[in-house]
This record gives sequence, structure tokens and C-alpha cells, in this order.
Amino acid sequence: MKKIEAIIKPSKLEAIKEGLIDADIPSMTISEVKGCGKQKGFREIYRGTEFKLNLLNKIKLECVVSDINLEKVIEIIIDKAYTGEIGDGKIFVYDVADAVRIRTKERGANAIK
Amino acid sequence: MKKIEAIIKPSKLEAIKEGLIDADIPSMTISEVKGCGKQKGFREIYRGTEFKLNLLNKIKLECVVSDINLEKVIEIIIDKAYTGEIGDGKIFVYDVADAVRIRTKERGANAIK
Amino acid sequence: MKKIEAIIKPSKLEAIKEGLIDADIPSMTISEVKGCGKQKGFREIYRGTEFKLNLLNKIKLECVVSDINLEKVIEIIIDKAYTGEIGDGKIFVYDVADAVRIRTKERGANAIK
Amino acid sequence: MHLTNAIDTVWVTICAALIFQMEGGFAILECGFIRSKNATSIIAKVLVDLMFGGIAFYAIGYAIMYGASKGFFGTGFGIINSGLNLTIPDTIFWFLQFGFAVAAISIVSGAVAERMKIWSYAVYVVAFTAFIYPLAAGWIWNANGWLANLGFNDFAGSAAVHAVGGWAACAAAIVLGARLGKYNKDGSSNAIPGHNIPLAAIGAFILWFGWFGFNPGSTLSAVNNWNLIGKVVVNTFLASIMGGMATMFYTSLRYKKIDITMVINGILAGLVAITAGCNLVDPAFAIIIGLFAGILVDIGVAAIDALKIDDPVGAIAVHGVNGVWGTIAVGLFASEKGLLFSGSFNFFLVQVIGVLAVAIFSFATTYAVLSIMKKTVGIRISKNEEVAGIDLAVYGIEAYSTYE
Amino acid sequence: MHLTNAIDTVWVTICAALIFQMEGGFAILECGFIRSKNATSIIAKVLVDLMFGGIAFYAIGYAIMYGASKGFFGTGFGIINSGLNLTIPDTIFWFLQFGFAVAAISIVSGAVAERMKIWSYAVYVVAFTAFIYPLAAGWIWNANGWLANLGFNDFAGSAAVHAVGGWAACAAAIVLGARLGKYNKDGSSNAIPGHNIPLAAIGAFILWFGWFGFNPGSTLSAVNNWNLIGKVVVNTFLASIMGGMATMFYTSLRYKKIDITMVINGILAGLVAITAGCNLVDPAFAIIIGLFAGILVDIGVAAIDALKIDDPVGAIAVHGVNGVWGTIAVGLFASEKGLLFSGSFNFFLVQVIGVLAVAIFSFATTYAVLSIMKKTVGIRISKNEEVAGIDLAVYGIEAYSTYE
Amino acid sequence: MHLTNAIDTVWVTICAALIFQMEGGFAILECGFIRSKNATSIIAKVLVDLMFGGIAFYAIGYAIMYGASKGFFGTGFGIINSGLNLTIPDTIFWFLQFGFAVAAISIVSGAVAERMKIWSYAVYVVAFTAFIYPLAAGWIWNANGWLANLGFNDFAGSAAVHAVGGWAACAAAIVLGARLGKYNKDGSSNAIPGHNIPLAAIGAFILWFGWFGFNPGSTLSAVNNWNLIGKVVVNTFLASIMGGMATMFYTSLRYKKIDITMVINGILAGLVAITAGCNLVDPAFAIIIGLFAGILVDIGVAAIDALKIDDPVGAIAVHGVNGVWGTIAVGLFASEKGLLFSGSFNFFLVQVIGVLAVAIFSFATTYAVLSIMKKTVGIRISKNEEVAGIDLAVYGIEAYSTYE
Ligand SMILES: Nc1ncnc2c1ncn2[C@@H]1O[C@H](COP(=O)(O)OP(=O)(O)O)[C@@H](O)[C@H]1O
Ligand SMILES: Nc1ncnc2c1ncn2[C@@H]1O[C@H](COP(=O)(O)OP(=O)(O)O)[C@@H](O)[C@H]1O
Ligand SMILES: Nc1ncnc2c1ncn2[C@@H]1O[C@H](COP(=O)(O)OP(=O)(O)O)[C@@H](O)[C@H]1O
Repeated sequence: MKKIEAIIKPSKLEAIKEGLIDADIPSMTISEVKGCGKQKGFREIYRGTEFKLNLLNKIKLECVVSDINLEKVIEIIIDKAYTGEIGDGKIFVYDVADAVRIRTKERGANAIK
Repeated sequence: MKKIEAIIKPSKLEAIKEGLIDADIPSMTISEVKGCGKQKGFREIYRGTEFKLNLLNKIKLECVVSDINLEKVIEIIIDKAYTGEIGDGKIFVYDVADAVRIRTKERGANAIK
Repeated sequence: MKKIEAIIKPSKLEAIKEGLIDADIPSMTISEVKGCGKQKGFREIYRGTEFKLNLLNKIKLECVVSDINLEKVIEIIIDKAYTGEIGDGKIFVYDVADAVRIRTKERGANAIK
Repeated sequence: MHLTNAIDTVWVTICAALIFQMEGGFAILECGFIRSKNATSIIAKVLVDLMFGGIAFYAIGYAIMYGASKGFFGTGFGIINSGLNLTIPDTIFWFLQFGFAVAAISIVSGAVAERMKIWSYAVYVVAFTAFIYPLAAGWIWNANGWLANLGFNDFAGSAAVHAVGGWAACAAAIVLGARLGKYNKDGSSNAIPGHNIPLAAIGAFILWFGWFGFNPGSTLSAVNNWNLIGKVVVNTFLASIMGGMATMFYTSLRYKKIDITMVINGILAGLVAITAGCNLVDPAFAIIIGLFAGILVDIGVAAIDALKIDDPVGAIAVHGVNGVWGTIAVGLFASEKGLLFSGSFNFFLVQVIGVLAVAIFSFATTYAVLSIMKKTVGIRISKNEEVAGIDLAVYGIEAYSTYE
Repeated sequence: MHLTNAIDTVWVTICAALIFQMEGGFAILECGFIRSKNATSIIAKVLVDLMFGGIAFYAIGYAIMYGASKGFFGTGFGIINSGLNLTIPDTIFWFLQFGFAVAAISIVSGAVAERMKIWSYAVYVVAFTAFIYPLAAGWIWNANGWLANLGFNDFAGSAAVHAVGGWAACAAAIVLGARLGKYNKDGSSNAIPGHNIPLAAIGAFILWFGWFGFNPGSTLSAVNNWNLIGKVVVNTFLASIMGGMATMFYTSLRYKKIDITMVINGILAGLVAITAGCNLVDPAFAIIIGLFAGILVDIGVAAIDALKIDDPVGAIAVHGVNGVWGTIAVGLFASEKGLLFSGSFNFFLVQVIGVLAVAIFSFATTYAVLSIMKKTVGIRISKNEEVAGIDLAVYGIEAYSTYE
Repeated sequence: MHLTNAIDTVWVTICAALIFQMEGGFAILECGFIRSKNATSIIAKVLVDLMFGGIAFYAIGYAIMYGASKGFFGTGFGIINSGLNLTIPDTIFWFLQFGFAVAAISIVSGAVAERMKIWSYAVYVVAFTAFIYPLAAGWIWNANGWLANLGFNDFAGSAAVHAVGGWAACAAAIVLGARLGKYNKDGSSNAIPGHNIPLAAIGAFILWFGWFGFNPGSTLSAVNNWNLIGKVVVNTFLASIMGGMATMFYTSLRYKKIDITMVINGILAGLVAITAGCNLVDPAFAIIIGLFAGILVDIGVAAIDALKIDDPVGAIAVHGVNGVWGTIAVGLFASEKGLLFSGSFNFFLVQVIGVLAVAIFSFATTYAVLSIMKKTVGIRISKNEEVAGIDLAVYGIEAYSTYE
């Protein structure tokens, strides 16, 4: 089991979501985050004072998948989020030690089926 | 050390929190997320346009515990979050490589005591 | 590759951000969370009813770094977030199995360079 | 010369518009005081107050209230002449009166927040604005109302509007039952904090502003009452700030922290309480009325909660309790007539009896109507809808969506 | 005696202030109905309406509208005498008329939301408030306007303000094109939900409140029209709630859920539709006009979307469609004159021709001006700015920052 | 005949209500311009302005301002007769004057945002509304005030309200010190962006609306001044939009981006500046006054920041700087009397001296009072409270809680 954590542009969320659902991987969790990386954010003037607003709005999409689905999901995300411009985002992959479906108390791989 | 990440219904947060505090595990971090899984979210009409609002409000509860407390915490969460209905949520478990308490600079297991 | 997850006081974010940027580690993701730990949160009266508002506003700062940068980043965070008072926060470290830069499709360590 | 008509029409029309815009205040105040998952639903309820209440009060309610009456109810349809010999068009008087009627029902909308079915609520709104409110208010304000004939003084509606609305709200909250998760098995109560205090504050400021139409506008004529307008304005203002101050001190002493949401309620409580007597009392007594109102609302909110009546926005304590207090206070403090000055119990008793009569009537009829509806069509949303939030589950919308 | 002047000045000044504060309503309603990443930008647009529109209407627009005219345009500069023999100062009449002008342009601001360049918008605002609006509205309201001479009745501006603004909005939305991501390659449309419904509701309440200045204030004199004021108020109110109710039933039946954002639009649609005839129709017809308005707005929003005209806040359906409907409705339902009562087509035809004339004129000139600007200076923000959000990319600010 | 009394009472009462509702505008504007962790606390401060300011100005302040005076202070208690031979009730005049007084103190509430203790603030509010403001404003508006006797013209309070409030705000900000984290050791300054720009915009629109009570209402009589009302309205409007436009161009040229929060301040600056002279200047000069105000506010905000005076909402630049500018501008541009027309320095000097006198008096007394309080009871919240946020740490509440 792996956890895929993608930091993407908000405007790409809909497409990725639909891509995953179409691929029959409809389980995910998203949250609003801010970030900076290669894309540096803006340096602004607010009321005459310089202001390093170097964090941009991003969406974090988390998706725990079986090892077998890992590359498929990564591909879908890349496919839908890609524009070729700085700020397209990053995907991080983590090992998952265990999973539980609260409703059925199933554990491990069964919990994310 | 393990990190427990539970995606639960917002209305269950209070009960889980109290359950954990009562069990003397009062350290946790929560955030507002949206998600879909078996519980598919709503398909809506907004101003005449169909709208796939397939993300529901959820709470993500994160709790880093010693290996010894792992099952206890999972049990408390299951116990308090369980309704038997779709959408009860998931728990994911991850290995934690290290921990630091900023205030004391303690590392590892000591940091989460 | 390691993921550093720091739970800090909101008022320390600016300093840490600048510290990381100065150290040439300008990639990070932040989100608003609430938490409790040693610092217990407030017990309040709201409209005559006691209210366990035991969650405080915190910032979660996530930063995926090469193993070599790990201690440097931890040090910067400790340095900037430290006040010596309860609630200074925690840092958790996780292994990262893989990383992808969507824009270039680079994988692994290259993706976070 | 139509100058008098023109002046009075301008005066009352603008006051009526100020009262009308209080609906925005009700909607936003209540919205801020409840959870975000139901934020849109409460706005829908206030729109229902205006829409269903508007047509019901237009078609039937107003005529029952102001039609030719033998003391208990008027008859007729639509906008009839009120028989009050006013200098303003009947249409403007209707609009002003509608403002009072819809304020009364909007009080109820707060108490039933977060759990009542919208269509059932619409039915109740019609019952309230077509019958319950017009009957009770007609006893007080119809030229032949039985309370009017007894010399009952309710200048701008502490009894007619606020006690009637507030005790209907109480009955509704009881019949509906508490929100899921409000009370624990051990009998203790959970705080369910409002989701947006600045929003609630905007609502409160809108209501406060509107009250300067509500009370002064009840003079119904500027030409005859230009001096009275000033008295009403000053009394209204003084009572409101005293209500807020009393709450500020009370919560500060009792709970060690100032509770801003209660201070807002305290200000509104002061406004409710002075509404009956702002034409008759001296400023010093407006101050006293406001101070008591501010304390009563604190005690009231806690007491109502202790009785396990779940009133998310404090409507019962603000409007019900202080509507009664304000009406009785006139009996105590009215210059000349009041118990304190006349030493005679007559007027005082009329005030007490009158406000109890309308409060009990409103409570009882609301209790009956909603109990019947509960057994038949149902008045409460499903458990799933309540957990998920009305906005998403019933309206398919979220109040806030900030991800892009 | 100046009493008449004084009364009428008080009356119209306050109504004009109520109309003025509708701009806050436009700004907040539109803000709530769009995405949070552009929330500040729409407020900027409404401020541009007031600032650039204010100076343009002051310097040129007003004189073109109310200056000595042979039927098509007036001449002059600044605040001239309107030749309408009013009992109020020219300055107050100007301020009232500015309220109408800025309302008209604010309609456009909603339709171009989330994608128009601010400086280009400012240029268009000047063109609209200095020429397009004054010309069209002058045909109707100038004492010698050609439509005025035909007996066209547009009491408070269903045609002059709302149809003119609404059809300009339509042209602007077409020339600008849809927001990125609004329409899919397969021709289907994506919902882009408003980010803050309580904010939109505040805006709607502010607009509703302001309408009680908009319509009654168009009496221009309380002394001569005190009775008419009452009629206008009641008609305005009834049409508004009927618009909302119709939408509530329509969306409930058609989509199985009440769409609160459409109910808000339905109320506004009712207000727009009654604006032309609130002086002439009986309340029963105000109710009918409002009911139709509420349905027309639902159909209109869907139809405009089907035509791939991206109107984020529904400005075209609310103001354009119902401005036309309301104007034609006067031709049908006006007591005595209307087709229904007189059996004569004359007045009806004047209404139809008049509203079509101003709508087409406004559409065509806007289309032309913006098309030229599109080819030259550009009217649309860059793709990157649109994706990132105007607030951050153009103004360097975020509407909401809650992390501390 | 009481017709004159009735008309003037209607007029001034409604204007006073408009001024009163500006308090909601102050609260919401300031709320939007500060951080979310202190959003509730600023609302509490404005409520304190109303509550403590209300009772202090009622009991003492008003009489000091309008009581029988030898030039420097009046005497008496409560609502006395102003000796101005007005056609409105004393009570209404009091309420209008209270609106000015509370506006003045609300200016201070913005400058002390995010760091002042609430009870200490309450004490200062009493000192300000009972003594500081009534003394300074009485010099200007009491029939026997020494500035009044010199022929000082401050129609609606650029000096009496805005300069007095603005320079008190400056003293308060200095004595309190900057918010933690506002200035760095190297002397540079950090931007602390407002947390909710739409909220701030609502506040600005409310204030703008209220200004059409503030300035026109200062005519005190419609019967005698119906024509003047129009002049005041147009001047007020023109100066406001010019202030906004100037800021729009200024920030756009200087910082390459339009700063919407500064445009909002620019509009308010225009309003503040025209307040003194809207009765005397021609529209062309209202435009000039507004344009300068818009630039002065930009320079002012930057200069005050450079002096390390931390003014979270720009109160000093908007009200202090432009209150002075507006008062002096009358000396320059007043038709006939102004330096530009008369060539005589007399009137101009009176304006300069007058506004400096009240500004310095207000600054000095505030500085003294707060310095003493600082040494004794303390005026600033603890460091921990400031870091955690006043809402949670002091009031035990969060402005926003959206998790359910
Ligand atoms: N090393 C990192 N650790 C944590 N988050 C990161 C890291 N690198 C990038 N991110 C997140 O991903 C977002 C996009 O990264 P960016 O470097 O701008 O993309 P790209 O590589 O396509 O130019 C950032 O805003 C940040 O939120
Ligand atoms: N594989 C997954 N990856 C990430 N998040 C998930 C995954 N499965 C479920 N979730 C999260 O858990 C929530 C509840 O899951 P759901 O499948 O509806 O629960 P249940 O299995 O009890 O029906 C979802 O809304 C989503 O946020
Ligand atoms: N074991 C844990 N699991 C998850 N989050 C934690 C844990 N311990 C602390 N936190 C987070 O860190 C924050 C600060 O922790 P706290 O114990 O108050 O700090 P300190 O140890 O410096 O006193 C908490 O509010 C919580 O969000």
C-alpha cells in the first residue's frame, strides 16, 4: 500500500478527480494548502509596505492505493495536471503501514478496496 | 513510532477527542479536508447546470503515537466514529522516522511522551 | 528522501519561511491545522455553556528534503520556532518512497532538487 | 393641503423601509450564530418568512388584525382601512405592519435553526402570519382590540411583536426538540459555537439600525408627534447600550470573560424591552429597563438551556423574556400611569395580563399547530441530513467554497 | 413657502441615498457569487463603476440625458436643469439619476466578472455612463425623448436601467468569452459555484432595501404623490416575493431541490420586472408580474448558459430578460391603458417597441465598443492571471487570509 | 404650525440614523483590515465606543459641548438645550451629535486594534467622549465657542470629528506601541495584511452610505436649507470618488499595482476632506479637494509607517491627515471667503489655527491620559494574548469556526 500525495494547482483538481473516477479509483482526500517551490510566489506592496507573499494556493490530493495501482494513479495525475509551466506541482509517495475501514473494521489492503 | 491518520465525519470529532483525552493520549492535530470514497458525494444542480460535488466535508485527525499505543488509539477511533454507515471513514497508519519536541529538542520516542 | 512535518505557532511561520529560503531550501507546503498537546487549549464558557475548546490554531509546514538536508532543516525550524514555552510545537520525520516533478516527470531525488 | 399627508408618508415610508431591512439583519445574525454547514439554510428560512409571510399577511393576516373587530378579530381581505384615522396611505400602513409581522416570525426562524424542514416551516409561517400573530397583535393594536380597550400600552410591540414571536419560538423549539449532539446523556449541554462572529455582528448592526425605524416609526405621524420622535429615539438608544453594558459586566463577573455574542444579545434585549414603553418612560427609566434586560437575557439563555430547550441564537431569551419584561416595565415606570408614579395597580395589571395573554396564546397555538404537523407531515429533517448539514443534503450547496 | 421643496427634497434625497447604497449590494452579491480567488477584483469593478461612472455622468452623461433635446440626445455639461419642473434642487435630481446610471453599469460588472481587465473596464464604464446609457435612458425620461413622446411608461427603469444594463451585459459577456473551464469540449457546461452564499445574501438584502428608494423615489415628489408612494411600495414588495416564490417552486419541481441562489435571483427578477409599471398596475398584477419574472429568470439563466454565454451572476436573466418582461407587462396590465383593459394595441406596442429599441441599442453599441477595444487595447486578462486568480495576480492581495 | 418642526425632525432623525449605522461600518471595515485572530476583538471595541461613549456623552459630554459657554467649555448634565434655535427636538439634536462623537472615538478604535486592553480602552472612551471630544468640538460648534466666534467653518466635522479623532488615534498608537512583529530590528516594516477584504468593503460601503447622513444632515434643517442639501450631497459624492480615483492612479503608478485597500481608504479620505467645506465650495473644488485627499492618504500611510507608528487600518492618514487638509482647504477654496477668491488671509488663517488647535489638543490630552494609564492600570494586552490572538485568549471565542 502506498500513499500518493500530490500538490497541484486548484484549477486542475476537477480534471484529476474525474480522471481518477473514470479509472475506477474514486477514493481520495483533498485539502487546501499553500506552497512555494520553483514557482516563487509574488512579492507585493501592501499599503506601501513590501510584502513577501511567497506562498501560492495549491490543492493537496491524497490517495492511498495498492502497490499495483501506484503507477496508474501517478500517470493520471501527471496527465491531467501537466501544463509544462513552473508550478505544475509535485507528487510524493509514502509507504503505508496499515489501513482500517472504520465501518467494517477491515484491515490492510482490504480496507482500501 | 507510528502516525495514525483518521479521516472521519466532522460530527464525530468531539467524541473521538474526548475519548483520546480520557485515554491519556491528548496530543493530536486536526485539519479540515474533503473526500470521497465509498460514500460518493452529491451530484447537484447549481443554477441549472449539473454539478459533480462529489467531495464531502471530513476531518483529518493525525496522531503520532508509540508503537505500544497504536492499537489502543485505533480502537478508540473506531469505537467513537463507528455508525455502520457508508462514510464512517478510514484510518491509515504510517511509520515515523523521527520526532522532535521543539521546546526541549528531545528526539525520537521521548519527543512524543 | 525525508518528509519533515512541523507543527508550529502561526506567528513563527514568517521567520521559518525566511530561514529556509535563506538556507536555499525554498520548497515547502503549509496548511492551517488545529492541535493540542502539552499545551492544552482553553476551556471556555460560550453563552453560559462550558465549552472544551481544546484545540489551538497551528500551522503545519511540510518540506520534503534529501537525507543530507534533513538535519539542517530541522535545525532551522527549531532555531526559528523556539521560545521555550509550551506549545512551541513538534517536528515529525517520515521516509519518502518516491517523488515526481509533474512538469518534467523527473522521479526520485531529482524531483526535489 | 396635503403637506401633512406628504410629511407623514415620507416619515412612515422610510421607517417602514428601515424595518424591512431588518430582515437582512435577522438572516445574517442567525447565520453567524449557527454552524457553517447550515448557513445557507437559515437564509432560506428568512426568505420564506418574507415570501410566505408576505403573501399571507397581505391576503388575510392584515385584515384579521385591523379589520372591523368586536375585540378579538377583524374581518376582511387584503389591504383595508385600519380605522385609525391615519394621515398616511393604507398601503404604507400595511407595509409598516408587515414589517412588524415579519419581524415576529423571523424570531421563530432563529429558534428552529439547523433542524426544521423548509416546507413545513413555510406552512407554519403562513399559519403564524395569517392567524396567530394578527389575532394576538390585533387585540393590542386594533382600535377595538380588547387589550386596547383596557388601556394596554405597547408602543412599538414588546408584547405584540417580541413576546408573541419569542414565545412562539419557545413552543417551536420544544416541539422540534434539540439539535443532535446538543445535550448529553448525563444531562449536560454542549456549546455549539456560532461559525462567523463578524457576520453575526453585521446582522446585529443592521437590526440596531432598523430599530430606529421600528420604534420612532410607530409614532405613525411626524406632524403630530415630532417631539415624541426625539423621546423615542433617545430612549431606544439608551436602553440598547445599557442592555449591552449590563451583559458585558455580567458575563465578565460571572464567567471571567466578556462573552461578545451575549453582549450582542444584551443590546438586542435592551431594544426589545424598551419597545413597549419608549413613548412613556423618562430616559432614566429607559436606562433601568435596559440594564435589567441585559441581565435577564444572560439568565434567560442559561435557564432555557438548563431546561433543555435548544435555542441556537437566543431568540427566546432576547425576544420572549424581554418582550414580557419590557411590557411589564411600562406598568412600573410609565410617567404618571406607572405603578411607581401613580401608586395604582390598575395599569400595571393590564400590562401584566395583556402580555401574558398574548404570550400564552402564541405559545399554545404554535405548540398545537406544530404538534399536529409533527404527527402528520413531519417538521424535522432526517438524521442524515442533520449530520451532513442542511446546505449540502437539502439544498445541494455549500455556504463557503474557497478552494479556488 | 418652501415647505413643498423641503418635503420633496427630504424625500428624494433619502431615496437617492438608498439607491446609492445599492452599489454595496451589487458588489457583495457579485462577490459572493464568484470564486474566492477573484473576490477582491469584483469589488474593484464596482468601485470603478462609481468612480469613473460618477465623473463621466457628472461631466457629460447627465446633460446628454436631460439637456435640451429634439428627441434623441440632450446637450450641455455638468448639472443642468432637467426641464421637468421639479420641486427639488437640480443637484438632488442629478444624484438620484446618477444612482440609476451606476446601477445600470453595475449590472454589467457582474457579467464580466472574473476575466475583464480593470483599465479596459474603466474605459467602457466611461463610454457607457457618458453616452450609451444617457442616450437610451434619455429617449425614455427626457421630457422630449422620442419614446416619452410616444407615451412610453417606464416608471423607475425596467427598460431605461435594467434592460439597458442587462443587454449591455449580454454583449459584454459575448465579446469577452466564457471563463476558462466553464464550457467543455463536448459542449457541456460546468457549474462554478459562488464562494460565499451568506455574502451574496447580504448583497441581495441591501439591493432589496435599496429598491424601496429606487421605485418610490421615482415619484420625484411626495407632496404631489404621497398616495402613489404607497401603491409603488406595495407593488414593489409583492412582485419581489412572488419572484422568489416562483423560483422556489420552479427549482424545487424541476431540479428536485430548492436552489437558494436562484431564489435570490428570483426576488431580484421580480423587483426588476415591477420597476416599469409599479405606478400603474394593481397589486394583483404586481403578483402576476412577479410570478412570471421568477420563472423567466430560471429559464433565462439556463437558456443563456445553453447559448454558452457565461454570465457568472445571472445579470442578463435578472436584468435583461426581466427588464424587457416588466416593460411589456405594463403594456398588458396597466390599469385602463393596458391591452387587457383597453383592448387597444397602441400602448402595448409602444412598450414593446420602446424596450426593444433601448435593449438593441445598448447591446449593439456595447458590442461595437468592446469589439474595437478587444482588437486594440485588449479587454481580457491573461490566461495565467485568470488561472491564478485576479486578486493575487493583478492586485497582489488575497481576499481572505486566515492563517493568523 | 408644526410643519417646519415635523419636516426638519424627519430629516435630521433619518440623517442621524444613517450616521448611527456608520458604527457598523467602522466595526466591519476595521475587522476586515486586521488579522482573523483578533476579528471579534475589534467588534467589541466598537461596541464599547457605543456603550461607554453613549452613556458618557449623554451624562456629561453633550453638556460640556453645547452648554452655556464662555468660549471654552459648556456646563450642565444630560440633554440640555443647545441654544442654537433649532427647529428639531433637543433629543434629536443630541442623537445627531452623539453620532459625531461616536464616529470620532471609533476612529481611535481602529488605530489601537489588535493590542489594547478592553477595559482600559473603555476608560479612555469615557475620557474622550465626556471631555476631550466635547471640549474640542465645542470650540467649533458651540454657539459661543472661541473658534466659532472667529468665523471658523467646519460644516460637518473635518476638524471637530475627524482631525480630533485622527490625532487622538495617532497619540494612542504611539503610546501603545506597534504590534509584535510589525517592525524588524533592522528598522524595516512587515506588511500584516487584512484578513477579509470583502468584509472591509462592506464596511466601507456602509460608511459611504452613512456619509450622506453625516454631511447633508449637518444642515440641521431642510426647510431653511433644502437647496444647500443638494450642494452638500454632490460635493460629498464628487470628493469621495476623486479620492478613490487619485489613489487608484497613485498606487498603480507608484507600486505598479492598484492597491484596493488603499482605494477604499482614498474614498474615505475624500469624504473626510470634503466634510468641512461641502457647504461652501463649488463642485470643481470638491473634485480638487478629493484628488488631493486621495494622494495625501497614500503618502500619509507610508509616512506614518516610516515613523514606526503602527496604525493597522490607516485611521491617522484617513481621518487625521485629511481632517486637517479638508479644514485648510475650506480656507483656500471657499467661494468668496477662501484665499483663492478673497485674496485675504484672515479666513484661511482661522481655518489653519482652528484645526491645529483641536488636533494638538486632542493629541496631547490623549497622549497624557494614555501615558498615565500605561504607567498605572496598563493599556496593553500581554505578549501571550497578543500572539495567541485576543479572540481566543481574552474572549475565549473564535471569529470563524467552520469545521462543521
Ligand atoms: N520539497 C518540497 N516539499 C514540500 N512541498 C513541495 C516541495 N516542492 C514543491 N512542493 C509543493 O509543490 C508546489 C509546486 O512546486 P513547484 O516547485 O512550484 O513546481 P514545479 O517543480 O512544477 O515548478 C509548491 O508550491 C509546494 O507546495
Ligand atoms: N484510498 C483512500 N485514499 C485517501 N483517502 C481516502 C481513501 N479512502 C477513503 N478516503 C477518505 O475517507 C473518507 C471516507 O471514506 P469512505 O469510503 O466514504 O468510508 P467508508 O469506507 O466507511 O464508506 C473519504 O471521504 C476520503 O476522504
Ligand atoms: N503526538 C502528536 N501527534 C500529532 N500532533 C501532535 C502530537 N504532539 C503534538 N502535536 C501537535 O503539535 C502541537 C504542539 O504540541 P505541544 O505538545 O503543545 O508542544 P510542546 O511539546 O512544545 O509543548 C500540538 O498543538 C499538536 O498540533
